[in-house]
Amino acid sequence: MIELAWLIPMLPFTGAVINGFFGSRMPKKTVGLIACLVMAGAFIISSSLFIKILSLPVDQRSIEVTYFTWIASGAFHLDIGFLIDPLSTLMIMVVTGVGLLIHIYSVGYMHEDKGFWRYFAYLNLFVFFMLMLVLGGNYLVMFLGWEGVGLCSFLLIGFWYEKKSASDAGKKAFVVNRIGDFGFVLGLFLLFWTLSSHGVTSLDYKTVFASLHHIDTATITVITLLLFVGATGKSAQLPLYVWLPDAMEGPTPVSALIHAATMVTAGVYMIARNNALYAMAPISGEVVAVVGICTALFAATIGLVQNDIKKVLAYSTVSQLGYMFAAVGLGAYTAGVFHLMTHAFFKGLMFLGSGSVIHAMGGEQDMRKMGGLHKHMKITSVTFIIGALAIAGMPPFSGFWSKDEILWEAFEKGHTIIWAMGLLTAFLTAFYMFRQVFMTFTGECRADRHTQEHLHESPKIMTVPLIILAILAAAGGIVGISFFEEGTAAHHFLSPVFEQGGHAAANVGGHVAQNGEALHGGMEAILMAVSVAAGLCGIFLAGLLYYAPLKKYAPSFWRPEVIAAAFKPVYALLYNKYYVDEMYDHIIVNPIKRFCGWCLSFDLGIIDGIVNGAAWTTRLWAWLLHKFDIYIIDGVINSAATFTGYNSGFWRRLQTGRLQNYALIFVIGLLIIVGSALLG
Amino acid sequence: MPAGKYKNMLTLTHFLILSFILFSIGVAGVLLRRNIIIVLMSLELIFNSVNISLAAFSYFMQSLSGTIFVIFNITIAAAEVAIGLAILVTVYRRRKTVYVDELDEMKG
Amino acid sequence: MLETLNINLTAILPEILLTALALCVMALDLIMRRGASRLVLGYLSIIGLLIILPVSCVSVIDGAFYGGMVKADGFSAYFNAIFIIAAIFTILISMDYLKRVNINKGEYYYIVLFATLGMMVMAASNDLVNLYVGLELMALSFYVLVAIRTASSKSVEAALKYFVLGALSSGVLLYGISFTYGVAGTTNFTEIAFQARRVTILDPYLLLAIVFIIVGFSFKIALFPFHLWSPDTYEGAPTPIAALLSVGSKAAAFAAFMRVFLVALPVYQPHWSRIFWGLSAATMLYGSVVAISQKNIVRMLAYSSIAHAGIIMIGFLVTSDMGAAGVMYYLLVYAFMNIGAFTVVTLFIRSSGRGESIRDYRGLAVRHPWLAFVMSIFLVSLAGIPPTGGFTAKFFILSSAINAQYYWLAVIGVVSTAISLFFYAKVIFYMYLSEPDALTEGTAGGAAGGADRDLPIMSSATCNIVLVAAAVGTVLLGIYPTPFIDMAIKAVKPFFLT
Amino acid sequence: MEQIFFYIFAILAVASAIAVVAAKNPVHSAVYLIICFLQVAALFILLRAPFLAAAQVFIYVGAVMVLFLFAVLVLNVGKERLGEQIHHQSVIVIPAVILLLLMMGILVAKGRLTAPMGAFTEKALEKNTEVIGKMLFSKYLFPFEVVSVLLLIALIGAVALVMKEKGSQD
Repeated sequence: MIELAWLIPMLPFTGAVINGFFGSRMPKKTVGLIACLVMAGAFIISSSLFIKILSLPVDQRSIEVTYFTWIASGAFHLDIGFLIDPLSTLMIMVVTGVGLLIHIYSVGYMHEDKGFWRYFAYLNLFVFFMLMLVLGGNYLVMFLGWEGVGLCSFLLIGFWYEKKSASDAGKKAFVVNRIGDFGFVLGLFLLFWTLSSHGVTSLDYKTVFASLHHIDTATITVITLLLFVGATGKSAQLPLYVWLPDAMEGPTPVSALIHAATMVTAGVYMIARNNALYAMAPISGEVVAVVGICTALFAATIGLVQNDIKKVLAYSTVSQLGYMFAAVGLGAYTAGVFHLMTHAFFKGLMFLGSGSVIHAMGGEQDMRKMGGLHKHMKITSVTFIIGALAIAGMPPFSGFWSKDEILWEAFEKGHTIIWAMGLLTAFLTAFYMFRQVFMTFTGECRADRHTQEHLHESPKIMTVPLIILAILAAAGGIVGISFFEEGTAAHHFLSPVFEQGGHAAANVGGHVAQNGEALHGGMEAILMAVSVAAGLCGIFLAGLLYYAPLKKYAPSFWRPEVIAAAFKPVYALLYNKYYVDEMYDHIIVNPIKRFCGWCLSFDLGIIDGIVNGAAWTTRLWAWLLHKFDIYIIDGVINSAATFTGYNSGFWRRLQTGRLQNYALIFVIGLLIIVGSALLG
Repeated sequence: MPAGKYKNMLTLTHFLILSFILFSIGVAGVLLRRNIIIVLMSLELIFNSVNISLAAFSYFMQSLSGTIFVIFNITIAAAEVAIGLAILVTVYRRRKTVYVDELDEMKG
Repeated sequence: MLETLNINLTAILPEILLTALALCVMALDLIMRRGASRLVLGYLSIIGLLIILPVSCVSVIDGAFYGGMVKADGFSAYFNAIFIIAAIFTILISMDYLKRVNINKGEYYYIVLFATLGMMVMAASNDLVNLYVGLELMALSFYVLVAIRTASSKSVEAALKYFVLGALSSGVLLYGISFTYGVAGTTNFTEIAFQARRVTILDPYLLLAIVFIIVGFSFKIALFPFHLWSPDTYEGAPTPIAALLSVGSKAAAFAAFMRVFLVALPVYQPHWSRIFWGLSAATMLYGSVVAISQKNIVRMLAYSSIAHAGIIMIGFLVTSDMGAAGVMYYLLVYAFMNIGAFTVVTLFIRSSGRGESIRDYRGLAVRHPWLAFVMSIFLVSLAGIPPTGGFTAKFFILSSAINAQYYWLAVIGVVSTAISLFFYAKVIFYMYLSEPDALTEGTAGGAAGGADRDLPIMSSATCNIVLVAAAVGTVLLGIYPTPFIDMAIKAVKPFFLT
Repeated sequence: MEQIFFYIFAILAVASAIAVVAAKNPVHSAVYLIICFLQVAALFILLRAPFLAAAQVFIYVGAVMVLFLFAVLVLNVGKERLGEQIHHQSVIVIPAVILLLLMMGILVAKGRLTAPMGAFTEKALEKNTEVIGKMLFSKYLFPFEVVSVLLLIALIGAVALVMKEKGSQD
């Protein structure tokens, strides 16, 4: 099975090529069939690979497969190859599995779009790059995937480029990600530089991890922080999260696949993959954890007041990603990756569910205009509620297990503040998720009559993936827990990958680790109860506000309008997303725009400026002389007329012959070089 | 320095100084004059200054490579003038001007 | 003197064949009827070049020939391959382009061949005289080619600017050459190197010589601040010629740089590499920053080409076999990706002058998915994103800089690459994420616009060949660079033996 | 004696070069350029290079200058007014050129000839035409051939540019 690993990314790639080149001439059915078939193929191979890995003894589960030498020069050597280990197989399972379901769903969702073939070409291409990212056996293959998924993401966000907001969102995602990627590249660069100065001329994970002892802690801290900058871009963390909410302009299945289930988790994967590096840089780990948990709380508060069905989900994604970062930052890689997986299930499900709703509502995304949809679309409603229960951390749904694992790890490692913030976030999450559920599916429908008449359940091709995902979201945790829970067989599944990382993380939190041992057992159950209680509390409060049968029990001040009015400044702040976009506009975007405007006139401005300045001085001087002349000869009377005439001539002359300006710059350049050579 | 052998007190430096003075005058002409024809003439001055220094080196080092290089230079310069004037004629036909600074359709 | 002549026709076989080919094309042009289509000359040139390409790759002989003037080593063979590939592509695009702008001049084809000959002479030369003669052959041919659209006022303006500045730079270069001769007493690279090892101190003459030679060639490479001609010239010149200028002329000047500085003057590396350091850093940053604000696609590519030259410079100035090989490999990749991009640009050119704006690329993905796709490959490669050749090439150059401990230069290279992504991505966004402009559809052009509406974006067979070949080359060099980089390393090994 | 001649020729050359750049009338510039070229030819004689002197006179004065004068007359460029002849960047150009002069002056003044002497005695140099001929066709054969191609290009190129294409609108 290992031999077929190359097929996993290549199948989607083939699909992308076929659909990209011939898709415009093929019927939509064929396009959809090809796209789904390649995904199914990739999924089948991934599953068998997964089973194969499971069947191997624990210490043989990390397999390097090399296909061919990519770059080799002198001592330097770089292969195109995969690293197949528990982490990467788990990731490809998620990518191909969820990817397959979303592809199938998309066939129904996009069936009326004229860019049908284009959509599937991009989507397949995205899966290809994502698989390269997670399968790659060295940093450059990961970088290839990293850049590739970004590109596809921008193309898909701006898929409906007729909408200006969509193409703007694509551009925004690009620009924000550039900042992150720049950090990522610098990090890789620094790693390569440091290693090469110690004679390590390879970027394979295994070689790099084995030679980390060459690098001092300060350098590795810088490297890991730079890599994390990349992760904040790709995985939408503070302060670079701003692109993700806007990315909801893309088709909803894209939001489900790229901006919930897979690509945005690439940052988490990257840190988990580099656990050996982060283990050596405790400060970076702390930074990751703090940024993660702050993002989680921050995004959750924004999510409280959003009215766009997809925006709520977007902020919840940012928030959940924050959880994952908090986990991996604390060294709880297993918990982080576990949450990554369950999140892929329930958030994928909820996005697809919201897609189904939007589909039924004829494109309407404002929850204030929805309501009572449960009557019309039972499957969507039930599956969506399952997703919401999962994300709210209700047992026995999947989110409960993974979220609880993270909170427990935080508590156990002595990071009580992080635990508390996580708990608060869990409460807020439950609240805004059920606010969404109640606003959308219960009560009276607030849509206009025309829309109401057209309300319908989505076709089977869309509901079947929903049902499968709902099963996964419900049961994924129980199945998963047997894989991930400490002390069970599954703990062994991922732990070999994180051995080094877990080791060092234990050192970091060493002083409390002993306490943790003692607390284990009883404490865990208490914490579990507390977090479930927080979730229930959130659901209940949301119900009091938005669920009609409960509303009548609510005290008079407990109404959305009243609360909003009472806390007007806070409400406005949240509603406007803390004005972060506006702030960025003022602090960064506008100055850059001004800078670009300045760049536009750079050639004209600077170079001309020097020359024209000189010309201007000459002319001024000549003009003064001339003036003087006129004054002597013709007197004051004529001077006004002469002035204007001369002025126009002066402006015409400002359009100097560029050729000689060029020659002048040429000579000045020569002079500078001669001068510097003379002095140096 | 072969100056001792040659009774006259002309040294290499004499020629080189003359050469770079002519070079600078040529550069000044290229930078200053608006008339393309005179710009082209100034370019010829630059080539001549190079020829002087090459010939001087050649003489003071008693080697002939420099002299031969000068022959190549003269030939190539003549060819360049032919092309330059041809371009000038096309420019004049199209733009009806021989002033360099009136040719600024492209910029930025 | 006569006994060391070492005449060997095999050593200069590619040059001889190319001259013969050019003369044949010329003769055919003269005997053809005046109004007859000159396309056949293009086909003849391509067939000839396709024969010469393998010949030039295999005719590698050790030693210097014709009185030490000419080398036929792996280095010149590698560069010859670059030149010939560039020339083939250029002629293929030109056949379409000349139809488009309504020019039926047979001279065009064989002057391109002569320009290629000049580049080959430069890359093969082992003597300053030969180098200069080759340079002038190339330069004169380009002056004519840039001006060949005599009916276009931009074309003649571009030619004049290029000519005057080119002649000025030739003068400066010659001045440098004359002082090199004055210092070493010879113009032969091997002998200069011998002489330099004897003296090793940098006397003022040599300082002057080095600076003037650097400036002279920097003009051809378009390094800041000697780059000013290039955006104007690229814009005004026939687009295929701009492509050849940006690839061929640049590569030839790099070959010359490497011959002069790595073979003849390696002793003074600490002195000249400092100058190149500054030029390279300034060029990278300037090129990529100014390109952002360009509205005309040709000018944008011109500035991008300036930025690339700065990065290529790094590989040269670090003076290692890996760096030098990186330069050659980069130039090879550059030939594919840049000519590819220029080919797409050529398809947009209309006689009315519209189609040069980046805005005209809006919505291309919908109207012409194939063109948009290949253009994206070229742009992605130019931006240095894997898995394309542009990435591997940049990777080689930057890692050679790290190996040679030019850390800051490498960092500047990365920064410049990061900046450059913005303007490449701008085009990709316009193609994929923007609605087609009403203007580009020709509706606002009125009656006059209607006539050339259909002409521009119809890709011809010749252009498609170039697009496919360039795209395949770009991707292939990105995925499987090893043999090409090995060849380059083998070719430059002799430079670093002493 | 030679020194006196050198100074005469050099001063004349510099003066006429300045005159080329400064003259108002392009025809005058051309004449000054001829004078300058002749001085350079004379300097070649001082440098024992009679062949070069001859080539200088034939090619430059004979061919190049005729081309120039021809161009001046064809394009019918007359005398210019003072304001029109000089480019406005003179404020920068003149200091830049003076700086250039200074820098090159420093370098040239500090430099000394260090290269090994060549094989040619003064006597051989005086009758060097024969040697030059031999060298051109032996050691310099390859560049010589390339130059012949280059001249061909110049010829064709000039014709291609200047000749009006049949049917074109200008």
